Amino acid sequence: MTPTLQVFLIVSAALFSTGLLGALSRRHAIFILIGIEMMLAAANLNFIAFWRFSPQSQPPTGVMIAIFSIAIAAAEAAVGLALVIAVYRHYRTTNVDHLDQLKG
Amino acid sequence: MSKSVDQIFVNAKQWLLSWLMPAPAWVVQIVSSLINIFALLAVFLTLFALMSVLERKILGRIQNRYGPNRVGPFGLLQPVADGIKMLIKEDIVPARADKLVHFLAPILIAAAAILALGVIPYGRNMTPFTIDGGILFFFAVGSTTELAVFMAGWGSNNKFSMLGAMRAIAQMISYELPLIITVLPVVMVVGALVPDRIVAAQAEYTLGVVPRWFVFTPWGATAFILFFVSGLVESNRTPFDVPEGESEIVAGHMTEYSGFKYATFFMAEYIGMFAITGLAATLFLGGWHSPLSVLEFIPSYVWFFAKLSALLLVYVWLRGTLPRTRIDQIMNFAWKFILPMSFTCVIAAAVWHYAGRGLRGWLWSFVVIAIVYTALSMLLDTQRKFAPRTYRFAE
Amino acid sequence: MSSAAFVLIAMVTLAAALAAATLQKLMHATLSFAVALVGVAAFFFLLGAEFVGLVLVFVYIGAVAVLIVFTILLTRRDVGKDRGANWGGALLAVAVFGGLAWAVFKTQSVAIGAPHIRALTVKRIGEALMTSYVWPLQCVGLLLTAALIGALVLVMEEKR
Amino acid sequence: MVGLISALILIPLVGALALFIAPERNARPIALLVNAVAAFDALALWRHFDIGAAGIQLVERHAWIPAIGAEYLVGIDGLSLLLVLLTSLIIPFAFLAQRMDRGFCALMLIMQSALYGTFTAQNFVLWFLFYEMSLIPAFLLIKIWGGENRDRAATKFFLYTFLGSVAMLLGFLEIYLARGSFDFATLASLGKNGLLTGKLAWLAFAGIFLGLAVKVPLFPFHTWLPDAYESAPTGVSMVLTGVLSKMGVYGFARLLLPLFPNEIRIIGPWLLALAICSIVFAPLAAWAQSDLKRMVAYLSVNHLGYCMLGLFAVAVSSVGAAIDTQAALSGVFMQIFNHGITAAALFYLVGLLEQRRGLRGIDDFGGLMQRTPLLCGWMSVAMFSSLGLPGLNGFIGEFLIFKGSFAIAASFTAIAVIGLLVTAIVFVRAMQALFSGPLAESCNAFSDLLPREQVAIIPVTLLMFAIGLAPQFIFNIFNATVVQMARLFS
Amino acid sequence: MSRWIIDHLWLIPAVPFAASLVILSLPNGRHKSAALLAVAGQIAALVMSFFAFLATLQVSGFRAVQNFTWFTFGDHALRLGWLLDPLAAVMLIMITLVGLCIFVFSIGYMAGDKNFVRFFAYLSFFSGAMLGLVISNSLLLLFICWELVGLASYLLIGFWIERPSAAAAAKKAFITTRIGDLGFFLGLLWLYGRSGNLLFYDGGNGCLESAGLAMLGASAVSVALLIFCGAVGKSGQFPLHVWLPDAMEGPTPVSALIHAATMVAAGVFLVARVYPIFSLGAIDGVTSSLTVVVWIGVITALMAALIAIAQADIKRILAYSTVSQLGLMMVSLGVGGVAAGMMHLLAHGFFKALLFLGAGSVIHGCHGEQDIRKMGGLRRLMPVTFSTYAIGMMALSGVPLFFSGGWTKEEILHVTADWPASRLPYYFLLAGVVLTALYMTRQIIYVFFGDRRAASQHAHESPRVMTMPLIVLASCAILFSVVLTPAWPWLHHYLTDEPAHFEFARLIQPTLFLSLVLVGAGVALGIGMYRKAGAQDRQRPADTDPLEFAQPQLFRFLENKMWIDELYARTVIAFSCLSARLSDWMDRHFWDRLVRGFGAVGRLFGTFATTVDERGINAGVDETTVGTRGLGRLMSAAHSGQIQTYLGVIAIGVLALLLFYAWLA
Repeated sequence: MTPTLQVFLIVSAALFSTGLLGALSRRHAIFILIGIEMMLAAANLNFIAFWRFSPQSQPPTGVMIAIFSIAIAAAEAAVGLALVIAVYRHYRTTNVDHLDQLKG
Repeated sequence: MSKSVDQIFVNAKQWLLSWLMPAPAWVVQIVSSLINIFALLAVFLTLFALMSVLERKILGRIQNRYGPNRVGPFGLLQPVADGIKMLIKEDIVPARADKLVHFLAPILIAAAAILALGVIPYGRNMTPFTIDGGILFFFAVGSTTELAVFMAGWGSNNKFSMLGAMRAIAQMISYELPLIITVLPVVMVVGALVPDRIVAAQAEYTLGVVPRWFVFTPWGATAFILFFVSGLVESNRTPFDVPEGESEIVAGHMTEYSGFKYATFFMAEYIGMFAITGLAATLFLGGWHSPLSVLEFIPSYVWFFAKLSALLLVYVWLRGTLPRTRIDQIMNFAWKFILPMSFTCVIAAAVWHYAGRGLRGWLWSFVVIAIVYTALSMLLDTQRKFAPRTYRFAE
Repeated sequence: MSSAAFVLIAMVTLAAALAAATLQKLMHATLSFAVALVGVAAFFFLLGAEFVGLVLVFVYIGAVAVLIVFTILLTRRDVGKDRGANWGGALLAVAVFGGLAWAVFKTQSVAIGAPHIRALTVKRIGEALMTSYVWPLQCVGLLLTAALIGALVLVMEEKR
Repeated sequence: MVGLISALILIPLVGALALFIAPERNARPIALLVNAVAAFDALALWRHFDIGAAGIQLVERHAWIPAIGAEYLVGIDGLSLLLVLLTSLIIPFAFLAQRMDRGFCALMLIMQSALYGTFTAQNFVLWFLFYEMSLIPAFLLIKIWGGENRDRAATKFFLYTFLGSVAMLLGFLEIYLARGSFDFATLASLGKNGLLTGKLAWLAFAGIFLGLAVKVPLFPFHTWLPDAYESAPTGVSMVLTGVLSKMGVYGFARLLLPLFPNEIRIIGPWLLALAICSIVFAPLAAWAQSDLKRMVAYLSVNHLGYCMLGLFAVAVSSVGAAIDTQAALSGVFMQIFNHGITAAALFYLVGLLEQRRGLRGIDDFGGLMQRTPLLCGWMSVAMFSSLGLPGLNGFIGEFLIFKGSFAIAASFTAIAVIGLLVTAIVFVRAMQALFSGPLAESCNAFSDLLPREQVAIIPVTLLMFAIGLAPQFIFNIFNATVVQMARLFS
Repeated sequence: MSRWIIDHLWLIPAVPFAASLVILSLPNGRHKSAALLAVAGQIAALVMSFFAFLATLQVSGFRAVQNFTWFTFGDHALRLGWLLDPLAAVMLIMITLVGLCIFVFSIGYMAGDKNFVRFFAYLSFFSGAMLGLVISNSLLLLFICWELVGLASYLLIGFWIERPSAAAAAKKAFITTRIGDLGFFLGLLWLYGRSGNLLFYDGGNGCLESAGLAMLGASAVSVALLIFCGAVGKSGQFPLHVWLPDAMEGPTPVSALIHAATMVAAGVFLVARVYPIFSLGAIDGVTSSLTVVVWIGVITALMAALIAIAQADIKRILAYSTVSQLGLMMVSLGVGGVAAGMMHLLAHGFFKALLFLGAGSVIHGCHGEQDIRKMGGLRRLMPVTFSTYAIGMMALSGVPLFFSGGWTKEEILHVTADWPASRLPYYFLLAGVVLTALYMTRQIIYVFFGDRRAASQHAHESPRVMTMPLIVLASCAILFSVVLTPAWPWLHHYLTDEPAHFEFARLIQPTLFLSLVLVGAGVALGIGMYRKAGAQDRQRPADTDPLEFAQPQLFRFLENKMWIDELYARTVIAFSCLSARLSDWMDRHFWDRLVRGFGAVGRLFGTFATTVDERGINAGVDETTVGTRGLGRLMSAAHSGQIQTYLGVIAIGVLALLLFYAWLA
């Protein structure tokens, strides 16, 4: 028995939910970022799975999207973490509960 | 005759596997992998032992002393003695350390180093694991080293460890970029990420004499030098060993490690070095190909390890010769010189390709590199004149 | 694509992910996150997308995870313990999972086995990248450059 | 791929952006560099242009807004090429004229791009876009860097030309609604049999005529011009008179004449009368000016009046001999180019005087010849060129215009000759007041032409001589176009 | 050499042009090189002209044409050309010879001037343009050179730039001649339009050849008259003569070269050149255009001679005499004596240049003084100048037998007498002869005889570089008559393309005696009137002219040039200035105000629109805004800034969507 697409989707949904859990429940900005990255990874997993289980066509779109989304996620992480550092420098905290103002 | 000698290890493995004939395929696959792993470990742990003692002896020669010569003939059993000593030492873990992280760090680092060895072709048909993206695998695995080093530094909960880890990460990240970019031209020219294909691409001989190794093209030579320097940094060797600079921060991220964990770090460092040099040999020095077509009767793995040894010798030689650089110098060098130069290599390789891969391409890519090199050196020249140092108090 | 491997990887991945979401120590959570991503990469391998898996490891372990730990290091003063799960979040997460799982099970069209496919070589990916996807590729390149500069500007010392 | 023409339009724009990367003090050198590139491009254009072939060449066509028939359609014929070359010549000259900061340079470059666009666009929407695009930098340049009264002059200039443009736009919309095309070539082919009928035709004609007449400017729509030229900074005045005013003439030649041949034929005499008014009254008014810049500005109106005379004469000639129409058209094109360089040179020289003295009244100087012989010498050359002395460029164009229009509309032309006389009077008077007589106290400390000023003025002056003596190389540019256009009217 | 020069005719004007360019680029102090270059250029031109002249002698009725395309407009070529025929050849010789003398003279005269170099550059430029004018084979090329000599004249009149009067005179000259030139220009255009060819001779298609003339048809009169306008302006004919006397503000060599010998004669040359147009359709040698020429010439000749009597400036007298002589030539052309007119032109070129140079020498000797009333007694001090001046004076006065002017004047009187239309011009010319002798006698008495007065106290003879040209020109003025006499009228025949043969008997003719008498009468009258001029005589003060003493009204009238300048100032110029002011005023106040009126209408609309806007639309919008603001305040409560809340809301939204789809399914 080989796993079906369904199983992959369930795993991916679980991963996504876990990420959501992390993002929703933590108070630390870095944690939230980790959660978001996890959700992205889950989405990538979906893309790859769909590609694998779809009738093959040229070009491999799912893979491509995954590649691009990884690249974008890297950029996002870089900027996000830079923001965290900048915010930390300014407020001496990374607790998002305390960061609720638009005014610097 | 020479063919059978060349393939002796391959045939041996086949012979071993033939005992498993009735077993299902996945068992055969696992056994085959296990054989490969054991072979790798056996070879490289031996090499590590040999290397450690040889290095000390060569350094001794360079520094006008003997080096280890007490244990065994010519001191050759020194590593065995060291190993035993390390094993029986007490394993100290600091009280406030993050125990889990502290424990995992040496394992991760060693695992990464050993994994990286798996994709290098050691001889004809002697690649342990053939992956489509072999080179990428090498770097993907290699990049975990940074995390491991950080874990070591963090887990120790010691300021020296932390500083060392930070330095290590900073310089490893900085040099990982040129390391990868200098590989790019080779990948571009060959058109594959598979090490075997890269080696195969260097199989021919120009005029039957000069091997078509990439190091003999302008871009290849430049990339090779850059790759070599970056590799030096990646493996934290002198003159780029600031992360573990004994005189400043004791031993960097390894300060709080003792006994076998320390030995593991030590081993991982050497194995990482083997992996990098092995890759360098594969990428630029024609892998296991012989330098002259007449010498092809000598088995391929001999050639590979000969090249590996030669490069390792240079490592040792450099360690014996050069003083330690400052961290800011290392970083400046990376971002201001190495990186632009490695990009130039990519361009030069493209020029070489489109100019017909012949003499013309050779000249044009040489021109490109020369121009960029000149421009960079003019830009980076600080106009500082060097003069003999004058001593104010030590006369 | 064996089920055994799948189950193994799924367990490791989800466990690591859960740990990343709930562990109180930031460093541990980050490491778990790395493990979870290795798991995802393993999934990719399993699905025949080795290249993407390698890229994922390369980018996430080699870059993102390192960045995160660096950030942890730089904001160390604030790195105490964070609380684990709060109940509202957990509830919501479970609800989302429930909804998604329900949707997945409900959808008949996804209950399919894997077709036999041509191996996805790096060469194919490269060709696709350089032909059909050349514009996205350029855009991503631009984006990365912008992100690089942006990140640099953000973390530059504030003028006081 | 970006074609040569598109590159020409883009280069100044890119240059304008580039200005903001480099340090401020490098603005002008960069702008000049950009102009060197643009000039190179223009020369390449000249090289690739087939002088023997009529019609639009080097066409670049891309879909733009298909819904309203707008497309990106650029191409050149002889007239366009001539004006492109003129632009490439005048703008760097203007850049040499005065100190300018970054914004100034950038606006000039934008204006340059718009000018290139105007002269090469072959679709009305695109053309109009560029046409208006040139207006805004000019407005800002006058408004921000102008002399006294700049606010009023700039506003006047803007409103005036803008209203004209609106009228023109309405006219074209009318045409579009009736004919469904904005393409010049298509419309021109329809024009022969009447583009529109009845009152509509007259309305459209009036709208377009108004827009162009203001731009040229044609008497009595010219009153914005002296104010604008007077208060604009030297470099801008040079561009305004050297190139911007040619947009109107270009519009007449490219749009109005081919599109409305029948209407023009009917009211042609009245248009000729307006042109004559331009020719006669403008120099008379120039005579009465005491401000040098204003004087030159009025003479610009006069010179553009010659162009109008030639064009209208061509248009009214129902059975004109080919030689006459061709002469008039050639003359007009020649005059466009000549007036461009000559008037720009005059403004440049007046600018030099103003820089030295701080004033530019005709009575603020005296006896300059003793102090600054070179300046006076080159200025005299420019003035003689402007008054149409044979051997200099101005004569060729005027001679051909008069030759063509005299054969077609003798009486009008005969009156127009008065303009030549009065122009001469104005210039000779100016020369007398400025150069001769005892050296005025205030001019004692004047320096003669500095090397950098010589670098600017001498090439242009040599070009005047070159055209005056051997004009064939200019004629070659547009001869085929002239033959083609002349066929339209005979 | 002769063959070669025909093929390279353009070199003759090109050499002085080139010299001019080189001189212009010299630094200001290089006097010697400048002079050397200019003289060398002139000598080269002279030599080439001489060979060109020789070439024309080979065949009778010689005419060499070289046409070339200047430029092509549309698909038509505009062609220009060079022409060498006897008319051009004699002009070439005259211009280069006189020019050379004057160049040499100038070296002395202008020595010490700080703009010496520029002067020679201008002079060479003029020489080139003038030479180009005479050999052009196209009316357009002729016009171009015509304008260029005008430019040179302008530059040279205003040469002493710091003198306001010089600048004003230059301006006047330029504008006045330009008025004529514009007529010329129109005539040119007309001609071009009609005949389609501006080349004079073009293998049968030229505008002066039968085919071209046929196309001209009835418009020939208008064309001719328009062209004549140019000649009137350039040659200082009435009513455009006013600039020429003022032009004497320029340096004397300039006056000699440009405003006496060559440029002003260009008008006469022009008429002679396009004579076929003037005489087209002539009945008995009379056409309406030629009649106009005659009468203009008569008026000019007589008027100028009268004015000359009352002038005090040595150069102005000569200037008016030039005007008068040019009028004479015009009459000659008008009555059909082209050859006679041209001969007089040539002779006049020599002796008038001589006179002017003599005057220059006198002025030089008197340290810049030009008023004849302040001179006197220079006969002893400046013997060379005196003798040469006297020769010039006699030539001008038309003393027969030995002086070239006498023979040519004789010839003119001859043809005028034969004019079928009217005898009146003949009588007027006879009066002119008397007047000429009179004012020349007056001048010479004032300058050279009598006592020394203020300016001549320290006078001295000029240096050899100035006297040599005088001697050369004086000998020319005498020797030239060899080819002019009725006994062997070689020049006449050369110009009119008839074989010449010697016949001594024709030397003495009845009219010769008549002119002898008239000239004698003029001289006698002069001596009688002015014998005591400059000295105290009866009740007349020393500084009062005898004529002024006798007829103050008449003298005032003549002295002020018949008030013509004032007339122009009150009428033409005042009108022009007025119209200029009017144009300016119209521009500022009428047209501009008209436009602003339109603007006001627009503003009215604007006001209306504003009202509608504010009262109608804005109010409604305001209310909407208030409502929106309230809603916004309500909603803003949800924006807590807690990103996790947002995230949660998003998750809830996802769930809601899922539920929605579930419900749909």
